[in-house]
Amino acid sequence: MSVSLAAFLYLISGICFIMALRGLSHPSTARQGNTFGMVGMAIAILTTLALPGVLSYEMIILGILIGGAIGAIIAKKIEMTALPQLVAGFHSLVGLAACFVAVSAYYEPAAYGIGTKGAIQVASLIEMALGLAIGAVTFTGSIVAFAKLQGLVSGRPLVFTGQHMLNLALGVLLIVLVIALCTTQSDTTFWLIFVVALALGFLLILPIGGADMPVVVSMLNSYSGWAAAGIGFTLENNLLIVTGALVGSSGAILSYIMCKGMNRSFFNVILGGFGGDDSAAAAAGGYDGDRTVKSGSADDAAFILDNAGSVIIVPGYGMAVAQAQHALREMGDQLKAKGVKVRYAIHPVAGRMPGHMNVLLAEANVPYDEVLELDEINRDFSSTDVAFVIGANDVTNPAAKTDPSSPIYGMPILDVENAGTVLFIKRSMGSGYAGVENEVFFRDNTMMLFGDAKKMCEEIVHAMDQL
Amino acid sequence: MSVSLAAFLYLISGICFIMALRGLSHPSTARQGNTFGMVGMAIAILTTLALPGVLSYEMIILGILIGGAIGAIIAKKIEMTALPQLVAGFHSLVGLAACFVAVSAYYEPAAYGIGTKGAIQVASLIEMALGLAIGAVTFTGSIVAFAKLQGLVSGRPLVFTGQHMLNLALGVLLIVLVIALCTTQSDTTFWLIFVVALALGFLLILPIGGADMPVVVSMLNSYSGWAAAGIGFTLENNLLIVTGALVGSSGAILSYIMCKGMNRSFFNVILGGFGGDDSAAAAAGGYDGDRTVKSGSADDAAFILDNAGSVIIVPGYGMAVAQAQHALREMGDQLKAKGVKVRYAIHPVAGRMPGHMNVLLAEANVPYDEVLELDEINRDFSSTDVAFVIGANDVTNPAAKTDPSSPIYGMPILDVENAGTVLFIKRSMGSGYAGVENEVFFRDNTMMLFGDAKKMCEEIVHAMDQL
Amino acid sequence: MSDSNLSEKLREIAEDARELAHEASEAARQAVDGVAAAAPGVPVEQVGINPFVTGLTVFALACFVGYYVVWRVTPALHSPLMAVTNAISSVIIVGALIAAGPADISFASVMGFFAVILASVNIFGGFLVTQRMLSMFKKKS
Amino acid sequence: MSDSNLSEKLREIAEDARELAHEASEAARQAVDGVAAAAPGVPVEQVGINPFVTGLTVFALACFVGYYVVWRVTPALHSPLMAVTNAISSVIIVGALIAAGPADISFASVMGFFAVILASVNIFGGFLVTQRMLSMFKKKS
Ligand SMILES: NC(=O)c1ccc[n+]([C@@H]2O[C@H](COP(=O)([O-])OP(=O)(O)OC[C@H]3O[C@@H](n4cnc5c(N)ncnc54)[C@H](OP(=O)(O)O)[C@@H]3O)[C@@H](O)[C@H]2O)c1
Ligand SMILES: NC(=O)c1ccc[n+]([C@@H]2O[C@H](COP(=O)([O-])OP(=O)(O)OC[C@H]3O[C@@H](n4cnc5c(N)ncnc54)[C@H](OP(=O)(O)O)[C@@H]3O)[C@@H](O)[C@H]2O)c1
Repeated sequence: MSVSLAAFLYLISGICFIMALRGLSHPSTARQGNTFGMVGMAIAILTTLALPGVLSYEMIILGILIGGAIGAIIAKKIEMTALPQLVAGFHSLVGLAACFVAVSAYYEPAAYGIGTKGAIQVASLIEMALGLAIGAVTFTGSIVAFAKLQGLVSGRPLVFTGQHMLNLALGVLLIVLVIALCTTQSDTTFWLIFVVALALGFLLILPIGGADMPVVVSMLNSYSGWAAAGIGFTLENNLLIVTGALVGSSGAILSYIMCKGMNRSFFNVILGGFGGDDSAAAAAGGYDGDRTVKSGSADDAAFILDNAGSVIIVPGYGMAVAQAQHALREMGDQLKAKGVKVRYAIHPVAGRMPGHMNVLLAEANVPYDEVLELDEINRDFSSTDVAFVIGANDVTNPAAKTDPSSPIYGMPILDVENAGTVLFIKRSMGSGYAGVENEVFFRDNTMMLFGDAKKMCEEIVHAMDQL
Repeated sequence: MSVSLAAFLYLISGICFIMALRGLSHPSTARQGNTFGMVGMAIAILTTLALPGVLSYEMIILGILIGGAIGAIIAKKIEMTALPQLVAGFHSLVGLAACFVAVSAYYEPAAYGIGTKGAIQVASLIEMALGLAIGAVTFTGSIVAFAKLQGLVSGRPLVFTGQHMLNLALGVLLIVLVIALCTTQSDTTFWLIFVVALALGFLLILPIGGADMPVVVSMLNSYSGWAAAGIGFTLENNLLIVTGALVGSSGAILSYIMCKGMNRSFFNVILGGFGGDDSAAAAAGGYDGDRTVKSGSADDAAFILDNAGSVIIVPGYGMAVAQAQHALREMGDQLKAKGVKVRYAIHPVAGRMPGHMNVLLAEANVPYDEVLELDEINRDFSSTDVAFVIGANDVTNPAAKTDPSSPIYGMPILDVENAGTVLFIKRSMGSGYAGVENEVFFRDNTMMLFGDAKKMCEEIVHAMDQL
Repeated sequence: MSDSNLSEKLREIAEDARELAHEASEAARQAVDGVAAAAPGVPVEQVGINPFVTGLTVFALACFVGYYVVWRVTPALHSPLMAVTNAISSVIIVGALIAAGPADISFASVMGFFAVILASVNIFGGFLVTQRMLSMFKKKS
Repeated sequence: MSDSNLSEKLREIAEDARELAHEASEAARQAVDGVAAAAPGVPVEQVGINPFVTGLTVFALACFVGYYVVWRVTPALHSPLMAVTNAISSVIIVGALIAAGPADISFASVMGFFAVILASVNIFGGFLVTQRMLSMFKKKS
């Protein structure tokens, strides 16, 4: 295949990727978008296979089959509640793959037309070293993120004194090593870069709390996009440049949206240490046991819901943990059958990943036009009879509006307190991710429903049947 | 200047143009956007001047000074009501400039590196011929548009039998001539293309009615954008490619928005003949004089307005013709001073150019946050006391919703009829651009205020002072 | 002229010719290398990407940008949009400047001169009228 | 060998040499022309645009496209967005395929092979999990 034809096909492939992201602007076009993405990837792979330098088809097809089978099985088996760790896990693989590509480019530069071993052009060498370093940081960083999200290690931030200094030192060391590589082209230096970057990935992400992992994953995704664009420059491959820019923008924008949704700066997230400070809750008042809380049973809840004209359901992280979405949808159906208007309100950072709640509700067959964003529904709480909060906490906490000393101050929240009655399903009076007590628990129009989200929903469904 | 540096500066210039359009997404950033545009153009010009082949600075600076002075004076003197014809007029100049560039490229191809006179590469020759033809069509087409909008010739579509056949024949002739040019490179053929394209421009636009001119101007703008992109390919100049794509998209999207706003297909507009058929009004019922119309004076209007709690003002083409925007704003201020809530509702195709009403109201110092789009305000008519329609007609005609045989059927309209009282300022019972009678005139809650829009507004202001 | 003289002379010519041939082939090789050098870091097979394809890439992306950027323009500013795209489309002045560029006056450079004037009318007129329009858009104070 | 024979021969050699020289210079000229031909319609001064600048143009435009296209993604689909960008970022497989490409096995091609496996996990996993997610999003029937 001529290189011009290949470049043209790469352009088509890039346009397919753009169309893939474009399709996600609405659920009705999203599947078509995903198809575009697959077609684009197929074009990219077939085009590359047809390049003159690519000959060992057996090996390559074997590799694709092995990898594809593993990927397909994972995609089929995975629980939707485990999405955040899935993305993190996949992401670590991209990082490692980038490292491997950098290694083979270093040992066989001629295949990429960037010189010969030991005499690689400096520009390419820098690119390569950066690719290796970013790939390695992504690899270990994503593994930490995966472990924290999966609960393999504690989600608590692991802070130790001097960590920022250590990371800074490692970063400087990396730069020195890259410079050394350019002058000496020594193999040892090359592998040293790899090892130091691996260590840096661990150390950078360990101090960050478990619930900040989505920001981290998104950020690493963004970085790897920019790195891919960089490699695109070296290989003069416009497909890599375009895709890198797309992925880079996407990761950056998602990180921005999450930070904005939490009203925290990006640096605040990255420098870590948030979400593990139990004293925050105590300082903010704690639950002193003296204040009265109205607690109710499933029967009480069923009665209240049954008499309501309209209900807004606010799901949060607890719903995902309890896998309560199916029971919840059943409850919603029952209410709708009784003529109650049921809608769902999703906060931008509800759950542990952007859009997490939407996927879970979709999984439970909740039609997406009943699921509304904060902006669309927030004004409607005041004209709603019941706000049914299930496993959510921080995203309903009015301290974000009233208490400037609160760590979540300034974060936009769902105004559930304005509803006629507020029902809260949670297991305890414990606080949410941000470790802040929620004033709404103590309101007169609030009733706490203590218990596991899924079990409680099932009980409410049962109770409503009895009515 | 090295060509790489020039290419880089051209990139900066292209980004400036993108930022210029981006700024227009909101009035508060629009001025900054325009500055970006000027900076981008300055960079493009200075970069080109620094290219090795450009030497005769005196001539060039003289040309820029002459052209710049003329342009600046026109921009300063022009009435805002004359914007549509201004754009058309400017546009004819771009067309002619493109022709001149094509001519000089033909006579001095070496300056562009595309061969020598009489031995120009075929690809370049085609590009050049297309540039010449599109430039010429744009030139004469825009002149016709200008003349119609300025009222120099009748806005009525000039239809004659066989016009589509004639245009088709000329189009085919053009193609034949381009092919002949590629084989012979004869000067006569070159100039013949020019002449035929000039004629085609005239003949294509003459049959189109005066009020469709904005669509035509936008369409020609789009074409010239694509042509510029084509020239960019020949000269391998990415700035021309990028700018061409931007201008091309912009023109196409504006044409689309206008057609959509009129619920007409693009072909319906281009094939012409709309807007001159007086029998349409007659066929649609005409004003038979039998049906009663309530007509009122400025005093009546002042009284009604004075007693209203909220007023929505709907301006249309008639306001522009009468230059009534200042008197209207005065009236609005007076109402606001009396505690009446005043807002303006703009239909996407009110007036004779997209956004025309907004500019006129802005000129009269109406704050842009009181001026709302159809989607934003249409639901509010039913809760509004008075709809004050000034020089608008078609955009309020409910036949668009109810009468499938109407030429405007399907066009979105402003639901003024839902307001408590509807006041209509116009000079007569005459129909609007589409030649369709407006049912609302005969409603019980409608009062016609016959007279010139400006005079009537002034009288109302005066009458309100007396109250 | 003696025969030996003649043969001497002929040998000289032959040698000269060989040298020339060598030089020429050297030049040919350099010319080819020059192409590769002009595009450092480019894999040899990639040198040959047709610039049309690159242009097409730029064009396709610019169309996407144009699409998004124009759809985001608020309808209230559609008139300024028409005026400003009019001004921007005068970037054709780049071609006019090259035409008017050569030091000596010719038919082509005169055409270029006129094109510069026309495009300048548009550039100044377009940007200034846009500025005038935009300066009128004010928020409620 | 007679002198005349010798001179005859020398003349022949000289002529051959001249012909060679001519051919070589012709080749050189063709090589130079070839550059221009590879880029038809390119002004000679423009042949030398650094590919980095072209790449930068593509990059800048793609960033604009990415910005607009991602901001238009509805928040409800942010999870599928993360999954699909993950899959798309595996386009790094292009590099892996080139590494694994050579017919003979080396350290580099083995690395490439592993990279192909890893990227494939991502590609299939990413697109399929996205498809699974999206297939769940349904409208009220
Ligand atoms: N979505 C994102 O992209 C993202 C990214 C980064 C950070 N975050 C952060 O994550 C938080 C999300 O807020 P959120 O309101 O969804 O969650 P949250 O504030 O963390 O609260 C979750 C609540 O669910 C309850 N819960 C846990 N397991 C449960 C079970 N099995 N049954 C019933 N209840 C259960 C917990 O209370 P009990 O222990 O009493 O049961 C807890 O209070 C925010 O602080 C946000 O800043 C989100
Ligand atoms: N905006 C665009 O981009 C665009 C583009 C293409 C086509 N159009 C078409 O233009 C029309 C625009 O609708 P429109 O409602 O704004 O205008 P219209 O339907 O054309 O009606 C204008 C009305 O203004 C009245 N009028 C004219 N001069 C007046 C004066 N001096 N004082 C008072 N009244 C005066 C006329 O009635 P009298 O003669 O009785 O006074 C006429 O009925 C639509 O049909 C649309 O499709 C618009």
